[in-house]
Amino acid sequence: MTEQTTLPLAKIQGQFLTAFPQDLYVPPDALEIILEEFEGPLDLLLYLIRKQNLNIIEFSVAEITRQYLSYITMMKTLHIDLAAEYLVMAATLTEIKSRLLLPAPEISCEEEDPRADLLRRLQAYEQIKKAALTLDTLPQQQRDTFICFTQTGNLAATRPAPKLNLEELAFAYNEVLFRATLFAKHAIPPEPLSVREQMIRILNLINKNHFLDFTHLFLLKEGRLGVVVTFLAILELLKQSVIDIKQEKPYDTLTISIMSL
Amino acid sequence: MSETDELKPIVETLLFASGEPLTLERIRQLFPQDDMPTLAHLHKTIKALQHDYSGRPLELKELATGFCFQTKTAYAAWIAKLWEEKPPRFSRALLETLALIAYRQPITRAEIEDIRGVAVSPTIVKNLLEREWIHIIGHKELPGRPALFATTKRFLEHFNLKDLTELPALPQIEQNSAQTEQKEEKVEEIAKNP
Amino acid sequence: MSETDELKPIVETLLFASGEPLTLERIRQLFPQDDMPTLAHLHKTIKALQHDYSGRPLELKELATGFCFQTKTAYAAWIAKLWEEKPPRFSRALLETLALIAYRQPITRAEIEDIRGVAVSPTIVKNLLEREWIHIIGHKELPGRPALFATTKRFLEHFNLKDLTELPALPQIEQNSAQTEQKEEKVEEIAKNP
Repeated sequence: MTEQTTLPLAKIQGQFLTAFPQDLYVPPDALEIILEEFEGPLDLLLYLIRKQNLNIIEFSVAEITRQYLSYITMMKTLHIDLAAEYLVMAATLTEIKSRLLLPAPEISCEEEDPRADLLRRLQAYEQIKKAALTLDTLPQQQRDTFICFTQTGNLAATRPAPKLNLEELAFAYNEVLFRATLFAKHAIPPEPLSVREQMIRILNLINKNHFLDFTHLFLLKEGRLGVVVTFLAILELLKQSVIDIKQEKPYDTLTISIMSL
Repeated sequence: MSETDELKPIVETLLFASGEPLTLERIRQLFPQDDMPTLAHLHKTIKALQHDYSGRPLELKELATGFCFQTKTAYAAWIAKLWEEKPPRFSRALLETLALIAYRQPITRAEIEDIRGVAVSPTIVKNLLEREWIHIIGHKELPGRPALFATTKRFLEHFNLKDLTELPALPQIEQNSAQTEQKEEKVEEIAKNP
Repeated sequence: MSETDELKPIVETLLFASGEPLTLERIRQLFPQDDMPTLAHLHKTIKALQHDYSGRPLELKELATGFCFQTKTAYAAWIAKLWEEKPPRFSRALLETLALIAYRQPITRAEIEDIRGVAVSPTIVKNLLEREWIHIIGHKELPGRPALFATTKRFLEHFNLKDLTELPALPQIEQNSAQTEQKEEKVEEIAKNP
């Protein structure tokens, strides 16, 4: 870890610290914060290159690899969880470095620059990094500019309430479930609405009566399917610990109540 | 803050951007202690602005709640048309929150946030409670006893529904995503058993 | 509706009362069929209003979603004081994701991850969808049919842009190094900065 003098250890008031202050113990948490300063391995690489006042296309792979690896080693020594991307980049750099050490074959050395792919990625990333910063400097609504609007006097009272139709509501539901399936780790299963409706009916009944006989929850006119749905609703409410079922003694009636504290 | 000329555009933009009446005291408080304009100074600024806008279809009026720019009544019919044409719309966030409460009731705020992936704004819940489209039907036995939201009779009335089962079922998208999942599974299967 | 003088206060009132950008087409549709102003006429009216307000701290601007009066940026700090809530500051991760979607749309999540070199946080995508700055414009014909993201008009509106061509030009990137002449330069540079 002798190379550590060239590594950023902390960022204090915008300035990167490249060495541990002798009298200061830097807790691993602080280093984790440094890592968070970077938006990934490409960002860290760009930082290391720029710190040397080098152009992307001019940097020495050997030197940057050495710095990158010691940075990673330091993080590992301190048991900081590194995102897999950082380790992949370490492997990539090592591979490029070793390929550069091999004697280049006479032919096609131009196209086969082992750094080419990495350079392309660094360039593409740096471009978007700059574009993102520029984007943030554009005047933004509610931050730099505000839409002007005036009162309309008596007319304000007649301003209609927003209208909403069922299709819109159903569409919104589908949209949100669709998005949820796109991003959620687990799929969100659509539940039959009938169970939900029974849950609401039961809750309303309990809210009115506080205690209810289990059998009173079932509506015979709904038939077998209705009974099954109601039973499922009761189980679901129990599972969610919204209601409580009590039985004083075996074979006694089941009493349903709102879960008490 | 001694020049009217400096104060005028500030007061002007404040009145236009706030969209609600502002008292002179409220405006005054926006300035640092050592550079606060006097009320007399602000009054003079208001007068100057009233003069500036005298030829325009808006006027700077003093209401009980403060000063604000208002459109002149002569143009009321046009504004009414604008609203008639396209009544204000609910935000997507409100629609989705309401949809989740309608279709997955009883539901806690945390569950809504879990599915939507973003925090539920308190304003939205307040708005829906005020409209009496949702109510708190119970509490879940979890730390903090979170409220369980459900839709109300008024909600059903608004949508001309007899009961919740009449809510439209639009399972296409869900099926689609289920199919996509199946497809992905198949692809994995094929990858495993080429 | 033949006189600009008649049209001007109507357009002015509508823009101020609506509180959101209005397209000229929307304004046009508010007039009776037989008295509809031409788009050219409306354009002239907008120009005249822009001229009228040229000395004021507000301006009539055209955004992607239509025309609106808005305060000039110089007064933002004063207006911000009116509200407790500070405008959100966006993380670099969010801005980079947004910039990629804006400049390279339509783009899949995998393509974003490829360029940024890190996984795209689902929270960021949800946040952008929630703000209605991006939307899913289609799906790529690949296994899993990944969603293709694109920016919306609301994104343009937020950043005060009329259309995508108004986005600042992408910064120039350094030329690819795989060319020999530059390799020589590189050697020189390294010699200078050992």
